Amino acid sequence: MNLSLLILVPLITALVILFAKGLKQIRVIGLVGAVTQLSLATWLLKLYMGERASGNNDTHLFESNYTWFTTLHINYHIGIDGISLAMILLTAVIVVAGILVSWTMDKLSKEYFFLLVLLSMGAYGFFISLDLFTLFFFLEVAVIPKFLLIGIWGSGNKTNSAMKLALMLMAGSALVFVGLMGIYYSTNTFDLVQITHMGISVGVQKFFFPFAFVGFGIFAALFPFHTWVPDGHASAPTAASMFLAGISMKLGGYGCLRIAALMPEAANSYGWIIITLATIAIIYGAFATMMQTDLKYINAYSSISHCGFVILGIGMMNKTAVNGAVIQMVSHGLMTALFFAAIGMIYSRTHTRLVAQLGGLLKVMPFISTVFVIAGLCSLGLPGFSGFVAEMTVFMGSWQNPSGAYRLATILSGASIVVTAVYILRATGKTIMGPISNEHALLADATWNEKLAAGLLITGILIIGLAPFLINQLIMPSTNILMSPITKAITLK
Amino acid sequence: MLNNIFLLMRQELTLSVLIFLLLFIKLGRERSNASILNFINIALLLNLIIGLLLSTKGDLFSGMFTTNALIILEKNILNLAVLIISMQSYAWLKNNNQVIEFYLLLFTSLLGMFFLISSGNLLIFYLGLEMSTIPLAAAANFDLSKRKSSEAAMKLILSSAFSSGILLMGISFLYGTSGTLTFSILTAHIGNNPLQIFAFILLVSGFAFKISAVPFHLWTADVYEGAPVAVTSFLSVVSKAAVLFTFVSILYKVFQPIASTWYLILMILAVVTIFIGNLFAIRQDNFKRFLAFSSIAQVGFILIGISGSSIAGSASLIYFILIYVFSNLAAFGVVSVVSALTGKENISDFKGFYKTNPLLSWVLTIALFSLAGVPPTAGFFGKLFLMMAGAAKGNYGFIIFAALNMVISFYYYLRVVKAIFMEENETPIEKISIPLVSKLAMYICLVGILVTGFATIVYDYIYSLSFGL
Amino acid sequence: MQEITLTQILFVSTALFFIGMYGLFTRRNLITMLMSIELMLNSVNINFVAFNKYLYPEKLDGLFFTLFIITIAAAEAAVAIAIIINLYRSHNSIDVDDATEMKY
Amino acid sequence: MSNYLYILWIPLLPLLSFVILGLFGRKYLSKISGIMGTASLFIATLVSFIAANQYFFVDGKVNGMYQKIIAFKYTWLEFSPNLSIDLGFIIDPISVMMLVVVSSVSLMVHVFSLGYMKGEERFATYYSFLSLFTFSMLGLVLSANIFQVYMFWELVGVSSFLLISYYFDRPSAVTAAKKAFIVTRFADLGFLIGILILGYYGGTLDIGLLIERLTATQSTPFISITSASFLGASMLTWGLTLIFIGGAGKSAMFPLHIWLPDAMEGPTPVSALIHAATMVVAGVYLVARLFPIFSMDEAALTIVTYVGVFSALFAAIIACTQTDIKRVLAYSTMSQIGYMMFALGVSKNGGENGLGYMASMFHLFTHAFFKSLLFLGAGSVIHMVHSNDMRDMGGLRKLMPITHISFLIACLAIAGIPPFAGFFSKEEILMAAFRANKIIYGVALFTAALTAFYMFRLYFSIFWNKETPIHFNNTDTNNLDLNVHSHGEGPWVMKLPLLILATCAVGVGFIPFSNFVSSDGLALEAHTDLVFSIAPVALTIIAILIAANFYKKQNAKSDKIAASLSGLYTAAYKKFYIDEVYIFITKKIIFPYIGQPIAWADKNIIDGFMLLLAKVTSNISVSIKGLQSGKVQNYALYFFGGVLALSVLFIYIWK
Repeated sequence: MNLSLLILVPLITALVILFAKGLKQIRVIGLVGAVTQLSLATWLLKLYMGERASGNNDTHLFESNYTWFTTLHINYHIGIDGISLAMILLTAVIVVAGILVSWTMDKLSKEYFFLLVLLSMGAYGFFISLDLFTLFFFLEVAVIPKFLLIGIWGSGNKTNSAMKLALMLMAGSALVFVGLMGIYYSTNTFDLVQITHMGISVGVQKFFFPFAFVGFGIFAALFPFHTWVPDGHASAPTAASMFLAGISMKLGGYGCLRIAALMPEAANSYGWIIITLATIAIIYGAFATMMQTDLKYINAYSSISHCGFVILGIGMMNKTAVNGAVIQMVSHGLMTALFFAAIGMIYSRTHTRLVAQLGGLLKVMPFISTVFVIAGLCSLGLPGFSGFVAEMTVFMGSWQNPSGAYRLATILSGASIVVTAVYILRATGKTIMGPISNEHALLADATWNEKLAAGLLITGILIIGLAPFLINQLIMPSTNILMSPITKAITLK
Repeated sequence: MLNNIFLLMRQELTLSVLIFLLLFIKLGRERSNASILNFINIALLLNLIIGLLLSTKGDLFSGMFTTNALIILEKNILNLAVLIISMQSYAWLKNNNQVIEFYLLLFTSLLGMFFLISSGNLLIFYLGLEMSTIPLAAAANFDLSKRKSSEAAMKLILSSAFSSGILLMGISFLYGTSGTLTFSILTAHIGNNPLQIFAFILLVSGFAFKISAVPFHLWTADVYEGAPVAVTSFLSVVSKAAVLFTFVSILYKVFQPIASTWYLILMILAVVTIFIGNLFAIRQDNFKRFLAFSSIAQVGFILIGISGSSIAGSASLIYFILIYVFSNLAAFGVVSVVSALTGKENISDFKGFYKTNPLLSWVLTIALFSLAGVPPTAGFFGKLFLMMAGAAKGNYGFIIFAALNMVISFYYYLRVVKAIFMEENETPIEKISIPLVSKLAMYICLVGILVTGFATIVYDYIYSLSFGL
Repeated sequence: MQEITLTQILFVSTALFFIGMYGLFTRRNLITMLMSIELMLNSVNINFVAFNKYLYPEKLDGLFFTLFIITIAAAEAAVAIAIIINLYRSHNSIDVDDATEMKY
Repeated sequence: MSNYLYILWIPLLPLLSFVILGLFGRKYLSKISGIMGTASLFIATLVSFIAANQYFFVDGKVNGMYQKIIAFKYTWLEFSPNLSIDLGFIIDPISVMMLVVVSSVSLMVHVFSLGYMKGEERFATYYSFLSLFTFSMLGLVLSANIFQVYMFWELVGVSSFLLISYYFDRPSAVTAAKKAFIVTRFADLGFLIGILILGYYGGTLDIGLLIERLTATQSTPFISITSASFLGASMLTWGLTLIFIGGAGKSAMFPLHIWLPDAMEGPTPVSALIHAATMVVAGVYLVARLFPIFSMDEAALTIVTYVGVFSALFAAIIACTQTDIKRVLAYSTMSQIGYMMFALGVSKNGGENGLGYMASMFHLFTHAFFKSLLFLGAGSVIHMVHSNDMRDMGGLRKLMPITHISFLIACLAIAGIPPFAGFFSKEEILMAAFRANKIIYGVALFTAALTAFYMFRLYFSIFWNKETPIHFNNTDTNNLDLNVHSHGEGPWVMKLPLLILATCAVGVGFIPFSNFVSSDGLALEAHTDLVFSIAPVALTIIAILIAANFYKKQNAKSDKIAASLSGLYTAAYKKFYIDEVYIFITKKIIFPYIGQPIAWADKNIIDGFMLLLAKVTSNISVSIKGLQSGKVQNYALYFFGGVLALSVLFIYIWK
């Protein structure tokens, strides 16, 4: 199948939305587009597994490569491996859910849905592109919609949050750009595949790796460049927060992974820094979360902590850990989207997100409360949910690294699961359980679209959590292909 | 020989014919502004088409006037820009009783630029330069009643006279050291001797003044603010473009022997320009002033591209300027419409603009994004290619600096977007009915912004022509 | 008496140039500033003529350039003075310090 | 090897009922949900009995030795080619034994709850949670892969959380649930790291393989894990200790026991199931499961021993002072588990030395029955009196005869009076302790006496002592449901379990346990020589008499004693202030000195730095605005300055 469809469908959806009239039409169009995309993605998954089953061991499948700017060696080169396919599926699911939860967005709905779809298009393009320039292009395509979504439809101190987010992400992409320049002028191409074959001289790697990695790291809330995360997520409208945490942060993680795979020696020699930062992010994020009083801030900070695991896994540079990192990306995407959805539902009813003002919601809105609890349990890594699978894989992988310092990092990050338990249970205990306040005593439970959205995300979480071998089948071959030359290269050195 | 002249100089000739026609119309009986304006716009369109017809190369007047495909393309870009400007200033000129004078000034200066671009000799170069500047000084004063307008004109004429003095000094030293004024011969005599370096620096400063690179930029903001919007956009796009074209061709052709020197000079200028431009742009509230500083910062990026001193360098320059024409003119177009119909020129007036004028808001926003270099607008590609051309020299500290400055520039562009979309305003600009022509111009710009980037043919075409440089 | 060397002439022209520049920097009256700019241009003229005569007497490039400079300087002066007059209309003064409305 | 695949049904049935009840119970089948849950569990119990029968009496034994059978195995999550979580079911003596215990006790509780939880609003939810718990517990005992143990371990923890916080609108219940979960989670961290260590050196997560590799003294894994050392202790010690910490957390060993008493906030049947019979012994089970490895490392075993014995004594002392009957039972549970632990600790692997192991398992087995009996009894008492406090009770023996009798039997059993079940198991434990270490033996003996004392203190003050004027004294119940509940002791569904369990409490002691369960799968003949049992039994009887003397009739003796050793008494009454220590650490240290600073730093330092960048930039831009002075002469000046600077640079500096 031609992967460009993955970009075309959102594009067409967006254009049709531009000519639609009224919220009713717009949201239906948006939903149709999103569902089409989701079914496309699932079909793609089927094809992909088929190919692999039939013994196709290429790194990337469904490749197609068109020249874009001849003289600058810029190609429109697309293709997927297991990792990107997982990301695409994640994106598709979250988009559907996001459109469902913003079903009643009546303020400037046309622009709203348009931007949502545009954002998703950026993500799809990012995940399928095998050409660094295209990658970068789509990375930046995804930035502006966030700015507008937060700034126009947000809540609280929205403009500042939007500005901060946009600027920090732009700084990130500027750093990425510097890194790309370095790669480009040392290999004279942007093509990921070719570069991987050529390899980059260690000197160049040493100089440019930090730029590219930190650049993507900013997207992935790498400590200490994470400060856009809390405000951004907190101010964003529900769907936007879902997209931010569920999709946009994954762009960063995915980018970090690709960069690390492109520059293995550098990644290895800077590994201790990466891992230190990741560990700090995990612990620090967890403790910071413990102190938050606003549900959205709680989730935002916990995202910092969870994305730390992604970085940790990548920093460890071995198959298992990287595998874990990828699973963690997917899992965190679904989980945090679910969490934000639940928070959004609660907020839209109670008009407060402050833990202190909530309580006993389980009495009046059992469904939403259950969703909330499930998200929480997933986030504290309970078996049966995706979080457990991901985190355990990361632990296992990073423990395989015999160096004492890395072990210490693993233990410390492991300790975060206790803190996670603390803050999740505190939030749950205060909001879902306990006595209910009178003004909330008559609130209604979720509507069909919200139920559908939550159900979709929960299904994803459960599929990973109950049958991790499925996602492993998808991801592991690719991570092996990705990492095996690298481990060689490192050991050679 | 004669038809050869008609062939090679056709753009200049059509323009001159147009100028004379305007003079006759002026002498003739009164006509309604609308008809005049329509006539002029159509004439400009024809002019553009004639330019596009076919591309030839050759020299005239013993190499004083040279032209080739690239130069013709550059002139066409200028024609296009002028066409767009004149369409946009429709609303402003419609009830102005000196339309023809205005166009006379504009066209004369444009004609000067044509000569400037295709000058093969320092003399023609000088003549073209002055011919393009002096009318603009007069045009800057076009709002005779406005205090600011005359102040702007005064500042422009004085500083440009001063700069041309310096420039001439440089030329005279070049002449003194080489004994010739013809570029093709001059190259052979260019060496690293101090006097020539000095002369070169004087020459560069003259250019830097015209393209308003720091520290020769100080006139820019004031003039942009004081002059009528149409003139401002002409200054900021057309004259800048023309001088840049010439600058690049002179650098690459004439001063190739001392490339290492001018690479350094350009780097210094670029760094200072980007930085100062950004820092000043952050603070501005007057829209034209804001655009002035932002365009200064843009020039900094252009200098980075030029410093690549390669085909890619000049190609990316021309490509960027084409895009810059669209984006900057789109922005100016909105401003000119708004200021012509409401007299409001401050960013703070644009708060809540989206509620009243969604179309204009989107045009302005997209234009600003393109200026900021955000995909999928063409500005992204333009800026990126400039940076890539600059990075080719392998001076990465420079690129890092520029990349980080992009963030600052991003901040002030977003500031405007923020004002338009996210901020409340008790007295927003009321709904504006845009004249059809101006609307058309805006659409042209939009299409340009959205298409030029993806249409690789544009870049490849320019690149292929750049060999002829 | 021995004849004047190029250096001496250049010295004169340079002096003239900087006198003009000094005038431009210090004088407050716009007309005077304009005149100082003319001085600078004239020093350039001297340069051209001198170079032409001393170094490249076989061609006349320098001289022609001088003629053009003079012409254009005249045009420039005309426009400048027109502008100054207009400035006077609006500001009632031709002191450069009164025309500093736009700044920062 | 015969096919045991059908035991899949044992965990699957509860799982099914969990899913069904969880999804539809609340809306559609809240009436029959209890029946459904009970029925499914009943089948599960039957199956587990069948399995037990097949294993022990049909084909489990191959030439006199019980085999480890892997019923089935599926690679669930592959970390790396050799490290993977395989969902597998292992069948060996202890797992089968646990199957029987868990399923039957759980069944009892299900039945009991039919009456006890009648009319609850979230009846279906309650049953779905119960099923979830049962499922995870069964999964835990069947696990063949250490990581699988960990998974079910967590699931057990969460279902316990859900059940404790069943009365979710009671803040105390929520807090208790949180406490339980977090404390055990903290312990689980140890477990996890232990797993990582063992897995890394053993190169596998499969328990069987792990044992194989880490018990063969010549094998490379064993050598590497013993040679590698950290802070003076070998990695083996570290791994095992950490795993033991995990176990201690679940089994409420000192100092991780603090959650257990509070957990009594949950419904009483839940306490009977989770916090008496099944989940709390998971720790013991875990140690037993890995016992061969433990037996390779003296240090780890010593830790197990001392923690166990100390917890036993510590809990017993506290139990003597508590007045909330459920808390008394909770502490007694903790104490009994202490017994099991140190029994394991003093044991060796294989043959006669394996006595401690066997004894521990035996005690686990018997304890499950009489302790759940005690809880259920207490449950029906509370159900009637509507109070947990023994001071509100007394003389209930007339009002609720069946409860009374069964409770008495349970007390005798736990006190270790022959011929009740507790006697046999406790004898074995004491024997093992006696052989291994006299001091331990002494402490154990003393604890046994204490046990008898506080149990009978409880017994007498509930059923004898003063007459509770129950018809009039209804401080915390309104007349209506007093009338509903006060006559009789609830419906048959509540009495039946008591009777069944009582018979078990009498009977199970006679099972020749040592023939079935032993450390190495070989039977060892039980030895209960009367000479040895004289001392403990005598002590116990004395303790019972003292208790009778104090509490049979209402009198002030006990208070006098309490007063006489006031310091110790209050300390014990306040549970030796362990809770306070924890609260101090969390509330006074972690929150203010770690959490808040970090939150502050994030707002002010890190975010502040970003803001600072912006501020600095804008400040610079303000400070240099003078450049644009508006004076055209300055412009020219700067122009010339620029020219000059460039010229100087390029003519004089960089020639």
